[in-house]
Amino acid sequence: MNDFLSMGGYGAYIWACYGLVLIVLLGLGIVSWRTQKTRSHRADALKAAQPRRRPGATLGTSSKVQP
Amino acid sequence: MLAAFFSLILRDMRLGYAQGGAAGLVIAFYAITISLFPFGVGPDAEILARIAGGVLWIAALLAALLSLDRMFQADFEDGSLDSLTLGPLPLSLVALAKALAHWLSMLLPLVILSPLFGLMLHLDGASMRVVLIALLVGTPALSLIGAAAAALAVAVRRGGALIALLVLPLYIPTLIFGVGAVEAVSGLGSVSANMSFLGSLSLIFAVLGPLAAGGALRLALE
Amino acid sequence: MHWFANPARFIRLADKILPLTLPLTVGLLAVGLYLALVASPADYQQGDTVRIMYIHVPSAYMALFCYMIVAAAGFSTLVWRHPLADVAGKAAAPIGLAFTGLALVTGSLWGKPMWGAWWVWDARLTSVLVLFFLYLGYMAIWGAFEDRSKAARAAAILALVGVINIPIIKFSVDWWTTLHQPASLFRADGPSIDPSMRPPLYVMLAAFQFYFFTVFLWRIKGELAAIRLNALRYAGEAPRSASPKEEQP
Amino acid sequence: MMFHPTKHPTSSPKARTTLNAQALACRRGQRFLFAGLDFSLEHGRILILRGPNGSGKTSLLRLLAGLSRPEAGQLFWCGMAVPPSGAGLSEQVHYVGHSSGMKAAFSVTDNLRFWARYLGGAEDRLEASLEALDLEALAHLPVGALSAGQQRRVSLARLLVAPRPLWLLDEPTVALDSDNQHRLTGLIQTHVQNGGMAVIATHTPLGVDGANLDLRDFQPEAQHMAHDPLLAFED
Repeated sequence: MNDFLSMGGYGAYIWACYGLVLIVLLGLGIVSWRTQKTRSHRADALKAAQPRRRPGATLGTSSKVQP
Repeated sequence: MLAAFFSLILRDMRLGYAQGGAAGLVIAFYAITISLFPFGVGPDAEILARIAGGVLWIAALLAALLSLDRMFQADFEDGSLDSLTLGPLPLSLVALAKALAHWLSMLLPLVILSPLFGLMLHLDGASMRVVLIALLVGTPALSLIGAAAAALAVAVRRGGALIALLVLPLYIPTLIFGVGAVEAVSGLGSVSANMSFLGSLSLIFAVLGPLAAGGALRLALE
Repeated sequence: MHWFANPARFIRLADKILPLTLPLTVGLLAVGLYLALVASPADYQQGDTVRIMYIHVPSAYMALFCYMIVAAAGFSTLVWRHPLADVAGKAAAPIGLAFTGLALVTGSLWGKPMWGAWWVWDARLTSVLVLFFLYLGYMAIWGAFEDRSKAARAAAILALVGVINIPIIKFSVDWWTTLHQPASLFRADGPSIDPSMRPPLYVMLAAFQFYFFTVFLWRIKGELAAIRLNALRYAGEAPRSASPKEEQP
Repeated sequence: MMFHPTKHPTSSPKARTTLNAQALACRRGQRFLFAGLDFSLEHGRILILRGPNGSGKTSLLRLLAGLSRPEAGQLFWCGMAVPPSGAGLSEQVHYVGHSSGMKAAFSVTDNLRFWARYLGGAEDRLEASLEALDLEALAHLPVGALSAGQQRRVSLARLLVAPRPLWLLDEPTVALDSDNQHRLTGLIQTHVQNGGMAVIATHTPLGVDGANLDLRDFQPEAQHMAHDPLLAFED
């Protein structure tokens, strides 16, 4: 097991590399996953707290300009 | 159409040298930046001669960067960008005209003065000529692709600092072939190859820069 | 193409795909690590440091792959004005930046035992370094705008300018490194990837691809949720049936 | 001053230029400034835009000038649909906004000479334009040295240096004293009598007769969320 860890003497570099890659990828993955989770929860909460809007509110009346 | 194009170039060139214009500052900046290097790397003639090409080119790059900020910002602030848009030229040609005016008023003087500074850096005669030609052929690229970054910075309102980050990575090929041409004089590669790459870069950016700048200016107007 | 534009439909699709890509990512990563660290032999020349290559090369590949995604998103933002493309570009960039950073660090950690220097101006590493700055510029543009649709179009313009310059930069950097390093003993991506090295390399690459796709979908959902949150918060503020009152410009 | 439109679909002086807008909508950030805006304007007519600050008067003028794209709706110039880029209409338009559009370092004549050449006007109109706005005395002064009112008159002089059918004026009377306001009214009336058109956003009465358009009539009553395609699942 020991020589596996020493990696032919380059263990420090190799484990540093793999460790860093895993940390960065894991970190980015978790952060991305959590933000989308919390944001959509908060959005759902805000939506639930809002009174239902009149469906199909029209976009402004269009009246001819006075002559 | 053509009359409008050249009248815009003339106006911008005159602006560069009018009161408050930056042309004089840019030349002074070029001179000061170059003369900093001997203090940094020591006055030893042999070292200075070897890095002279790099010094002249990097100083030209930074001088171009310094003056890019005002290319569109001034017109945006005083409202003339609106009227320029209502003229016969599409926005990308407006950008091309302003980029050429920027090159003629800001960078061409540097190119002409470069042999003078070459002397300060103990550059020999042969490389002096090559540096002059390389700068002449390569610096248009700095203004042309710089126009795209300057236009993007206008849309950002206080984007002056952003320009350096946007444009310097795109200046690297010009720097590589520019300095390559000078080093080719002392046998490392061929001068003509570097020159042709340098020229093709200026041509590519002559199309890419104004196109991107036109799009970015339309954003700034909204 | 516009079938895709509806975010709700996109999110339903993403929620169908994610349960597939996530386990695949984890599985492939596990297999890749096993192959790279345990199952493959040490290289006769490099010794065990060749194992760093199994993550350095895929990272550098993914760094470029992500920029292509960003440029493609930019293209569809500008040409087809596809609303989802704005969000896709913004979502892919941080992942690309992460891979670029990893490629640089693993390249340097590989250079130290091999050539005794933490940084070597070799062709691949230098190009990845420039790519790193292109990413920084792209993300700086996103940060500089308040209006999302303007930021998207400005970033798209920069991404397209950047992607056109990548081959130019790659060519000039290769030219520059061969000029200054006439016969470098060992080029960063190895003289030739002999057959025994291929399995771990390809498996790791596949793992990274699925990783990208998973996080990419998550980040897009995150951006869509942010837009929805902002809109709801905004709607929440303005009283619903207000008469058109004096507004500040 | 005889008005003769230069490059123009129908080149006869008394051209039947018309400007029509259908269901124009303009968004700022998350909110609609106005929507469903219709109007039509022919040659010899003036449209006066009313409405409080921030009701979108400037945005509408910039939209008509082709400087920005409408969120919805379509513009027609002489019956032809104007593409989003504003091509075809932008060359027929003068837009006088709040800023002068002049270079502070250059003199009044240099500025106007540039705009004459750039906008396809004629340099021999320079004298007449300076005279029309009582600027001969200031002709050689740098614009930067002028007062706001004087700078406003220089930007109005640009309207005369390169004649164009449609004038878009954004609160032109700001910073003008009373007799210059009369001068402006006279200019507008002459322009309109010669077959020109104008859309003017103003709070002070200009003494010109024209149709009124109050942008408040076109504000969506419910502060409806601007239609952001990425919010499609809000319905």
